[in-house]
Amino acid sequence: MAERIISYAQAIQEATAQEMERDESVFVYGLGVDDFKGIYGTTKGLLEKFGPDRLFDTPLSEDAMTGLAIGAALNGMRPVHVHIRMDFLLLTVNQLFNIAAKTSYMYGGSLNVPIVIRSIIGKSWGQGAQHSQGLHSLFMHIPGLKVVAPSTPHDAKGCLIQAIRDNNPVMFVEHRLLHLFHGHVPEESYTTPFGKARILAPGSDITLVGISYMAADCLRAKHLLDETGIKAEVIDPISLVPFDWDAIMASVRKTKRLIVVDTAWLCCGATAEIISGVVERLNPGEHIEMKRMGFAPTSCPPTKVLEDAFYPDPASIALAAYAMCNGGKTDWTPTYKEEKEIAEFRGPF
Amino acid sequence: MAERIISYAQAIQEATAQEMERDESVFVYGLGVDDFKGIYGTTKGLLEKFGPDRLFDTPLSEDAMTGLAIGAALNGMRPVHVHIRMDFLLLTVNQLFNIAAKTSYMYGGSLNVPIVIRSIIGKSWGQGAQHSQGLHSLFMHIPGLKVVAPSTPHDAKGCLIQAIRDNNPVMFVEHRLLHLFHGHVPEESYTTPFGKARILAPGSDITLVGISYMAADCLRAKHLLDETGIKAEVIDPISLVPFDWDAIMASVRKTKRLIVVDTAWLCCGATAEIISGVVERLNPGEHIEMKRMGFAPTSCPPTKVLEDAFYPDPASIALAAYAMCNGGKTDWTPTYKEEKEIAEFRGPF
Amino acid sequence: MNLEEKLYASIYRIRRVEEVVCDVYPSDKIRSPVHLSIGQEAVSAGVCEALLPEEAVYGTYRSHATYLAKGGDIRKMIAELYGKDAGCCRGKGGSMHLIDPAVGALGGSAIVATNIPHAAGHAYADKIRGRKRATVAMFGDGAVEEGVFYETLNFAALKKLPMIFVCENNSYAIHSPLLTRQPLDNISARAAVFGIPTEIIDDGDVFKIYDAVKRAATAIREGKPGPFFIECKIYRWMEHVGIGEDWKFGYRTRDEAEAWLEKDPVKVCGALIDEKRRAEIEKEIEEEIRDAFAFAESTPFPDLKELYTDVYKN
Amino acid sequence: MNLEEKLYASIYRIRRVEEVVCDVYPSDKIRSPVHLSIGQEAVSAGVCEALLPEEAVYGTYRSHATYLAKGGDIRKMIAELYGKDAGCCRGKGGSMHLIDPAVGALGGSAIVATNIPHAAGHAYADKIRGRKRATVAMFGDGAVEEGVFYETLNFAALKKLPMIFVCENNSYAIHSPLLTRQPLDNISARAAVFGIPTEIIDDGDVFKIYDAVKRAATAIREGKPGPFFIECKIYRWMEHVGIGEDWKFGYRTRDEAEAWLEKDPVKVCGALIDEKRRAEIEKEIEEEIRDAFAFAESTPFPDLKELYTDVYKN
Ligand SMILES: Cc1ncc(C[n+]2csc(CCOP(=O)(O)OP(=O)(O)O)c2C)c(N)n1
Ligand SMILES: Cc1ncc(C[n+]2csc(CCOP(=O)(O)OP(=O)(O)O)c2C)c(N)n1
Ligand SMILES: [Mg+2]
Ligand SMILES: [Mg+2]
Repeated sequence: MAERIISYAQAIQEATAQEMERDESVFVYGLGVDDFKGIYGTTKGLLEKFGPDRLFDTPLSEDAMTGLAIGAALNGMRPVHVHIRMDFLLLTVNQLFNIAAKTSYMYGGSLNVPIVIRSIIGKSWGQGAQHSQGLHSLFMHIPGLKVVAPSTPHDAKGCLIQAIRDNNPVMFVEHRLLHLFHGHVPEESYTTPFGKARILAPGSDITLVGISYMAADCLRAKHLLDETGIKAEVIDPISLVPFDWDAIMASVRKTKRLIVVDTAWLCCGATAEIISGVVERLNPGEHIEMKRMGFAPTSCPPTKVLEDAFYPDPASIALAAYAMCNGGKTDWTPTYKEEKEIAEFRGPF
Repeated sequence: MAERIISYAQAIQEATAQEMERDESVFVYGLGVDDFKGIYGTTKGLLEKFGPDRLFDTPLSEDAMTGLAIGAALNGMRPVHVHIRMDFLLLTVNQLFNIAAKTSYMYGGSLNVPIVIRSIIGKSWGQGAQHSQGLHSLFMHIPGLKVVAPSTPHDAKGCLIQAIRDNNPVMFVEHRLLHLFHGHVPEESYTTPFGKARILAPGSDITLVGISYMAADCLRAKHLLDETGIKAEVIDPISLVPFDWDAIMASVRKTKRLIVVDTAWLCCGATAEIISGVVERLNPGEHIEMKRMGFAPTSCPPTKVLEDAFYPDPASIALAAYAMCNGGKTDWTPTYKEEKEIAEFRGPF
Repeated sequence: MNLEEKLYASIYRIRRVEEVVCDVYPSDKIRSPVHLSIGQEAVSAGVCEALLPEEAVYGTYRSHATYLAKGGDIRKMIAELYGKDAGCCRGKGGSMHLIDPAVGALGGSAIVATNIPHAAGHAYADKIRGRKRATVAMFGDGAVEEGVFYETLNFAALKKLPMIFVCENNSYAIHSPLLTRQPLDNISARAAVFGIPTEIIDDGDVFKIYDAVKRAATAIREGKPGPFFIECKIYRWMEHVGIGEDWKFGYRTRDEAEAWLEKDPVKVCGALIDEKRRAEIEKEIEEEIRDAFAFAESTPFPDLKELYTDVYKN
Repeated sequence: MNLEEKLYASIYRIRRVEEVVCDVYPSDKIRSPVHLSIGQEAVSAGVCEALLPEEAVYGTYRSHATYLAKGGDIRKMIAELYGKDAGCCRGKGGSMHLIDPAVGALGGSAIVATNIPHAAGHAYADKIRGRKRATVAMFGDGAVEEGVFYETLNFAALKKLPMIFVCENNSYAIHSPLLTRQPLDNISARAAVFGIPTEIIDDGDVFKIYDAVKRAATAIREGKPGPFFIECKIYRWMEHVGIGEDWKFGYRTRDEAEAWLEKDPVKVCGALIDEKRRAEIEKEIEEEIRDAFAFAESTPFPDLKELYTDVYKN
């Protein structure tokens, strides 16, 4: 059978449409979901198909609109709330952390809140400090929330369907540049289970764990490393909460080396969690070399010279891996060309 | 000279009064700061002394009231915004993370936001899911914020004065039960520098790092451990951002063992950060045994049987330390009596 | 029971449960901060009596009254206050989080104003599913200072949601009088400006409250567009949290309270009912309460392993 | 310059700077999302001209116009758009964050409505320090849907803050018309209900805007209690973000725009000025602009080590 190739954005749209079709309790809303841009195409066509009750734009009221999801969920619905930038979610965390995350526990299991929060991390073209944040670790910190960040079109579709069917609040993290990626996506409905990592490419010398868009950059780093003879294993955790510790532990026990790369800050970030989690799981005497990479510890600057240095990229990841495999040596320069999705990005924002 | 013993709450009040006296640009506000309870006494007497312009109650509008601090700071003031529960800060993070943390960087250093956010972690007497959270790690994640959590009356005073004088947004974390603690506090004004940890008690077998109230519990654990012959070194980091890596590294290089205890969740928490930070700083071949402790990965249940199990306490810390020093053995039961400040706590809430 | 009797029973039940809570509290068996509604019973009673069992009310941390008035299971309530496994939240909620979904007693959040948009979401679901029933958000005069209140008014008016906003205006947020927090005492006007029909009941009359809610709920059940806004002025007799009175602290005076104390809903409403009938009602309720506290005393605490259950729903 | 000339110069400068931005944009030298104010110039011009240099205006991400109108350094502005070290934010801000503290051009936040309470805080500081001067918060018709808007109105009215709220109502938030987001087109009424004096300028007349702000600011400078609220209806000619027109996308029609296009502030205001004088003004501004872009082209990018500076202020 010929592979069916669609984009990450289309995969999201397809997953949404299929779930809305399957289950009348699913509705989708958020600023701009019904306009002609349709959140980079991810919500296009849904208004025509499902009508304005189930696909609607909102006022600029992120706090109340998040409470809306919770109340609707308590009344039998499965809302999907879409945010075109993760930065705006800081207006939603009172409802998400204090209510949604705690509802099942605080009411002794008698209520639950099946909601999906889709949120997109911005990057490139001078998005600047307030349109570029990857804030998923904040959500990982709070028990009661699930957090997923698939990196491939295939897993985007499967994870979103899984998220909508999940009986708990799920933070669904997308990356603006991933939307442009294409890949094989089956047409029929399927779910990608939470808590299962995916080995994107096998290797024996070092484990590269990349979160969201960084999974793609880790794969590219692996290719850059080829000329050095270093065989990197690249893992996409897909789901951050719950997390597939078995997959990561099996890999690092094989490679003895781990670099975790995030599209977010390091301090108290997902990278810190993964490194600590590995430390906790090591047997006495077991030793793994580990490193984390992510945003520079600054706000994101828009000017390109600084913006480029703010982010990890395939070259910096490859170089870090090379150094780790060669006792700290950095006598190699990966030949790296800026990736197409960045070089060509000019919006829409 | 006789030691001057006052409570942690009094130390906060004294620091505030002295700074308000010294600097006209300091003002203090927040829900309930001017009432007869005065935030557990920490704001008592300030209204009488400094008048209602500089000490005022607010509407229930945490978001705007946080923006107020930022605007006032941009106009030359040094606001101190007080929150009786850290849980309420989830309404303030849009302003704090998107604006306050980024102002200096985003405007190229031409503006800065000298504000202090005082927030109190609740505990005991069935506070429940929404009045008990320690959310400091969320603040640690965002570059541009400083985060301090002193555990002694002495450092509470010195840190608060330092925080008020700092030119950046500072999250000042207090713990409800620490307010009841007494200790030596000089009457004159002084500052406790950020980024310097304090060794509360020296030891050679294991390093216990306790954050906020957990510093006190680590000290108690150390005393429980005495009968086993294990000598624990207890460290209060005081300041979480910036962090005193030198002090922690020196201690763990001596003891080769580390337990980090937080009054917060573990996942992407301060404990994860500290463990990852140690991992990053280890030399090749260096090995430290490490563990983290904190809230159970659940919401906080109010019923006492479960609430007691939700928190680490001196006994569980001591037992973990014993096990770590004895190859995992748990053949010892610390004799532990519930601490006075918990056993006797009945509000005010 | 006729309406007078029902309302009286509801008011009396709330009053007496909370009085017994006060009696028990010094024993430390109830280890949870309690926010009492003594003096304010008419609001919950009037509102909830006007609703159908399948209509939901989203209450606050001052959750005893709405829970009871909406018909919440009293045994489960007291067991919850005692932190017992048989509690309505299995000991994981506490006084501020009482709910009974079976009778539409929802809400119960210790973060002020968070429940307001929940009612809107609940109502939105009803609206798009074609269910003609009312959902109520209850909140205090302090809650209206939170931005989410206005955001919800705006959305509810925009979408003509089948919901009723009920502001329980007791003039205080903890120890702060309304006019130290708001420039004008005109909460209803701030709803009206969104095009929402509003009504003020300024004397705590349970019948007026009942009528207002009933009218709004009936309109909604008939498919007329919502939302509605009802402001009930009322007075809290006890301290904000805890079981004591607090006149001595000076933030409000006993004088100011006098008019309200005279309007004691238990007396006013009780006076409308034949004495014999009233005694029967009271006796029955006393029996319910005794039974509930006895149940709470004897039923077990949760097992330690319950700490880890209910974080996620399968 | 007389008032007409000053206002015209301000409007013309904004228009022409943004037109040149559009010209340059395809070269990829400006790598920052731009939100243009073409068509809306009268609001920033009228507001800022009525203020003293030491009075602050807190603008939005649509920050070119307020920055320029308030007298922000034009070289630093263009250098910032080019991401250069000499930019007003040293390349770390970008188009959405233009500020010039020296002339009170503040704000510039890409998170809608966040700037509103900043103006209140600024004004609060002035009030308690006894400084009699006005502070302005500027925001769109979308921003008023955020709860923080109402929270700030409430606080400002409560404390009688010396500030002016200016709503730049262009009827759209991105592609959403006002009445799809709000039940009524009555933003000012929602401020008035807090007891705030309001005024609506519904035709984009720069003199009316100037007058209204001037009156409010004068009252404040005379020590009269604030705040004031001014709603300016206006129309955005270009797409929400970017340099194109967007009639073809159908969310709004060219027809709807016609009336506004006729009121082109450059033409309307320009017509009031003697032709020769106008040519002089324009020439001077063209020279300013040419100089600023030339400066931006030639001045260097920040050094790589600048990535790590400015996170904290010593
Ligand atoms: C968001 C938030 N801010 C502050 C508090 C602290 N707090 C608890 S109750 C209360 C007063 C609320 O007043 P009101 O809404 O009038 O209700 P009442 O207590 O009078 O019934 C406050 C400020 C809180 N729980 N949540
Ligand atoms: C809190 C927040 N929510 C959403 C957005 C996305 N967004 C950017 S501009 C905008 C529209 C704002 O409309 P309005 O306030 O009318 O200003 P205008 O763009 O018309 O000048 C939106 C929704 C944002 N930047 N911040
Ligand atoms: Mg009240
Ligand atoms: Mg607009």
